[in-house]
Amino acid sequence: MSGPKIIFFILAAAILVFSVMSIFSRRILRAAIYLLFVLVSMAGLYYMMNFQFLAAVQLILYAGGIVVLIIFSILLTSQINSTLDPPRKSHLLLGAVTSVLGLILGATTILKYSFQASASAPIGTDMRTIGRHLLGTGAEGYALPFEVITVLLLAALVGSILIARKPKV
Amino acid sequence: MNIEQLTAWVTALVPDQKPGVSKQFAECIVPAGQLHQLCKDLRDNRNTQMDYLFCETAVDRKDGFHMVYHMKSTILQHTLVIRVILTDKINPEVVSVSDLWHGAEFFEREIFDLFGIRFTNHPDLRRLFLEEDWVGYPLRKDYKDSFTLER
Amino acid sequence: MYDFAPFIDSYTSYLNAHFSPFWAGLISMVSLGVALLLFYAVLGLYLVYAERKVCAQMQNRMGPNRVGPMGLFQTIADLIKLLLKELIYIRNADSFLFNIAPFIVIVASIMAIGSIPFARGLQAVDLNIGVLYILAISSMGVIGVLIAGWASNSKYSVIGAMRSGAQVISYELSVGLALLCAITFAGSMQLSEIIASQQDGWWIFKGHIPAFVAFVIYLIAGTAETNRGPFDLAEAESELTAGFHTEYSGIKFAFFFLAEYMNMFVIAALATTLFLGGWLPFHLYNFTAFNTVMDYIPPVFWFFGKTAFVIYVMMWFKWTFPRLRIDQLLALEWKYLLPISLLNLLLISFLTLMQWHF
Amino acid sequence: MEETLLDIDLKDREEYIINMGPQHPSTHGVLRFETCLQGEMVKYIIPHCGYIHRGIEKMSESLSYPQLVHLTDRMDYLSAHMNNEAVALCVEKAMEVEVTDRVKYIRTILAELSRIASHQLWWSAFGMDLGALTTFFYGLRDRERILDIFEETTGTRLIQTFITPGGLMNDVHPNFQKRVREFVTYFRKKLPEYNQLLTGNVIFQERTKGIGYMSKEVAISYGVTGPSGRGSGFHCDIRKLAPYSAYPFVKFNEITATEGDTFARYWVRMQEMSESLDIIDQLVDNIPQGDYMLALKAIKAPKGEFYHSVETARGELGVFIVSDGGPNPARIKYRTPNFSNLFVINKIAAGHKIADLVAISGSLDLVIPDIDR
Repeated sequence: MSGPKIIFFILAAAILVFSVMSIFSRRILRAAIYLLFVLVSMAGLYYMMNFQFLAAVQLILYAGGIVVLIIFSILLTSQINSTLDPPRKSHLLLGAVTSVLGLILGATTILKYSFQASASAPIGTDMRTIGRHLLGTGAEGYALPFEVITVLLLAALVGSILIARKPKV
Repeated sequence: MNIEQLTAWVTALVPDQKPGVSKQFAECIVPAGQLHQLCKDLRDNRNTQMDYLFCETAVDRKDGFHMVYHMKSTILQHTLVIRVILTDKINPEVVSVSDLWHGAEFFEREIFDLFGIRFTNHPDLRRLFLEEDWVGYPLRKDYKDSFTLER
Repeated sequence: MYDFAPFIDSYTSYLNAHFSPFWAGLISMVSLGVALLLFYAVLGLYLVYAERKVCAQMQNRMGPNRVGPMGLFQTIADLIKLLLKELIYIRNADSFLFNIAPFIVIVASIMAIGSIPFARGLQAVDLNIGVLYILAISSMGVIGVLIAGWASNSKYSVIGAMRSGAQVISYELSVGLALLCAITFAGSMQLSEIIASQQDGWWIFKGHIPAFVAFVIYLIAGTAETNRGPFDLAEAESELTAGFHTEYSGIKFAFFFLAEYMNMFVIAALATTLFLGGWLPFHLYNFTAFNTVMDYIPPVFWFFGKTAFVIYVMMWFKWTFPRLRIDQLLALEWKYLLPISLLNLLLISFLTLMQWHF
Repeated sequence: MEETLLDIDLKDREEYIINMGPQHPSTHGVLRFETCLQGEMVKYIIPHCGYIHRGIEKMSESLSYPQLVHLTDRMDYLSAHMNNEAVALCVEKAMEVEVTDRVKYIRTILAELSRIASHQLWWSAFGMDLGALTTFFYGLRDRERILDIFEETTGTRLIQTFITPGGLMNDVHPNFQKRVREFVTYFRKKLPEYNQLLTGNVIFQERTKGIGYMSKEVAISYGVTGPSGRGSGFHCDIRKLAPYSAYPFVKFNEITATEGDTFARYWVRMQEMSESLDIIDQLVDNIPQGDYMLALKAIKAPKGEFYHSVETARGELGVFIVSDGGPNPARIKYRTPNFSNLFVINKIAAGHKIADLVAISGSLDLVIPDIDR
């Protein structure tokens, strides 16, 4: 077994274990931290596949952004002693059945599909290519203008906060 | 106003005042019932303008607790001492002047803490220095506890 | 001259010749890790020492001068003390999060160090997204601070953590934009390429005033991102006793402490690499004799000299300025630094497009 | 009357209460501010004192006047000379004796020196409250010189008990005049350094200007005296209003500011330091010859009540002695400046940020033992 393979298995195990722990943790902040570990391990996988940009974006957006946001909202709303209520038996059963069904569905689909190595040369994922695509106007271009439109969403968010905010007493 | 004028002024407001012992300031001994009205007049009147209560304290004397109010006008620069004698030595009670001078609120809390004088109309009469469960009022002359040095 | 690449190449080829690929890879990884950790620990300790000396200089004092010559072993003695100290366990604290928080902080700063080029060929990994990588990794540190504050079950800590979170998230924008300025000039995110682009002059000199503005913004925002004075609101000791690390003791406190200094080092090293030419020597235009003499100074010295200068400036801030208030801090970022750096970035893009920089 | 503390329901779950003190770096002593926060904003503050209540007033009732002077040092330990002086002057007034001019001059010089020393310590700590740690070392470096002068003359550095009813404990050290003169020239050069380090700093000004506004009416009503009161335009300098000791002989200005904010209180203290230097300057070369202690048979106040106040570094210290004619007072009351200065904090700091609370309480310059006594 070669070095990269070992690392792959370590990362894969980490992803699986932490995602399970994240689901089953009663304490909400712990769940968020397990989620962070999952996301960081995913970034590790991306690095291994040489998708360095993707890995960095994964870290910035998910680990540095979303998880921080989640932690922030937990900090603002909950107390240290509060834990989530244990799920009801019926919910537990229903969840188990659904997830087993999902597993069967996913597994059969993957197993039935015969994966074939792509014959075309791998697309370079260095910064230059990504940059050209982002700012380009040709095929696969116009990514940046599309992203800029999302500012509209931000404006809507800010506006809704402004409207919904309690007036200053 | 000088000492005589101030004393005369107080006499006009509270006819049954008695002159005090102080040689330093104008001093009047007034009945407890008229204290608040007198203080309010002294503070608000243009001729007296006692806007600054710089010291309020109690003294444990033989004839009762003396409440001593040192007040001063920062505009007219005259000082007046008002004294109230509370003859009830078990449960002394006097009206609070903390609505006239904010500083009095805490002077009175200290006096309540150490002398046990209750102030009516006080907004927040709690002990200031000692614990809530402290027994007795240390600055009273008859206060005794196990660890005070006797001389 | 002074190229580390052949040395590292010969080391890897030696490993490849004598071991199976698996063991060669493992040994090279472990040796790299050990080297980085050792470097990290020693540098952290001596940054603490440097801070104490700089602080003493600002305050008309001697600073540490008893343990070892000029007090050089003082921080090592302190570290031993911290290692031996009792770890305090807090009732009702979330012990798992409480224990893991210092590690998140310290791992984030160790990982950032890995991609910094210290000299020609002396760099653990030369990622093609180097700057982005460091930004991404350093944005993880704040999670450690946040959960440290929350898990301590102390009100001071929570306030400190919230402040720190708000601060780091805000100032990350300015740091990123200021770094983007240098990236725009260099046309690459790879740290080695950025350094190569400064062969004929550092960006702070070549990039006219906008580059200087970007450098200053980077320094301010970088200082804020490391939670150092005058932006040390997260641990404002006169208000929150010690902020997010109030309840930490012993080695866990030492981790926070070390990480703070190493984050400062990372910020300074990045400033050096992007604006001050990294390990490149200082050259005067066409003054060959001077340039040759400068070339004789090894790149490691150049790198650490420049970084030390930036660190000194940051310490200077800390020991002479009062602390900002939280609303002033956020107003500074959102009302001043961010608009200025956006405008600055626009200006720099224009400069680069027109090829007007030197 | 506006809303009082009892009206606020303390059980409200929305409230986030943190304790500033009694073991907290911001209060410089054992004082507790029960601070209710809304986010970073302070909703109200309840000061809790009594952590260092020693019953000085009760103890004094069983001590003779020269003895009880020793306790006054322990009230506002940074203005120890002035505290001694207050009792000494009150007892002298009661006994209707007057000390020699030499004693008056020396008392005033000592008082002004300790005012400078006290303001230096305040300045150092105030910078630290705002996060400027370097000020502490600048202030203490120069304060050390004053303490050296005190040590040479009185034998101690902090709580000297040098001024006593009837005069001084001892004559001053032969070096006294020379060293005081040296200090004055030295400190005149150092004072601008203080301003360079802190006063002109943009962050510092942003942190202090417009923060913790106290109007003149509030200052008078709460009885806030000293530099804190004068920062609000309250003319309360006892040295001017009722000059005692050597103050009638010297020319000096009462420093007042009208802004009433934290910066005004800061500025008043900074100006007072140089004003004190001027006072010392006028006195130190002209100390007359004479006895340092009156030949008194016994120090006994006659039957009656006496009040005397002095200006300490923090404001008006009044001593109220009720005497039955014996060697010890029947009741002694200290109207201490910090007691009155403290309780205005809820009024002026509510609605500001926590960091401002630290700045405001720093600008009030509280010495906790003086509150509790």
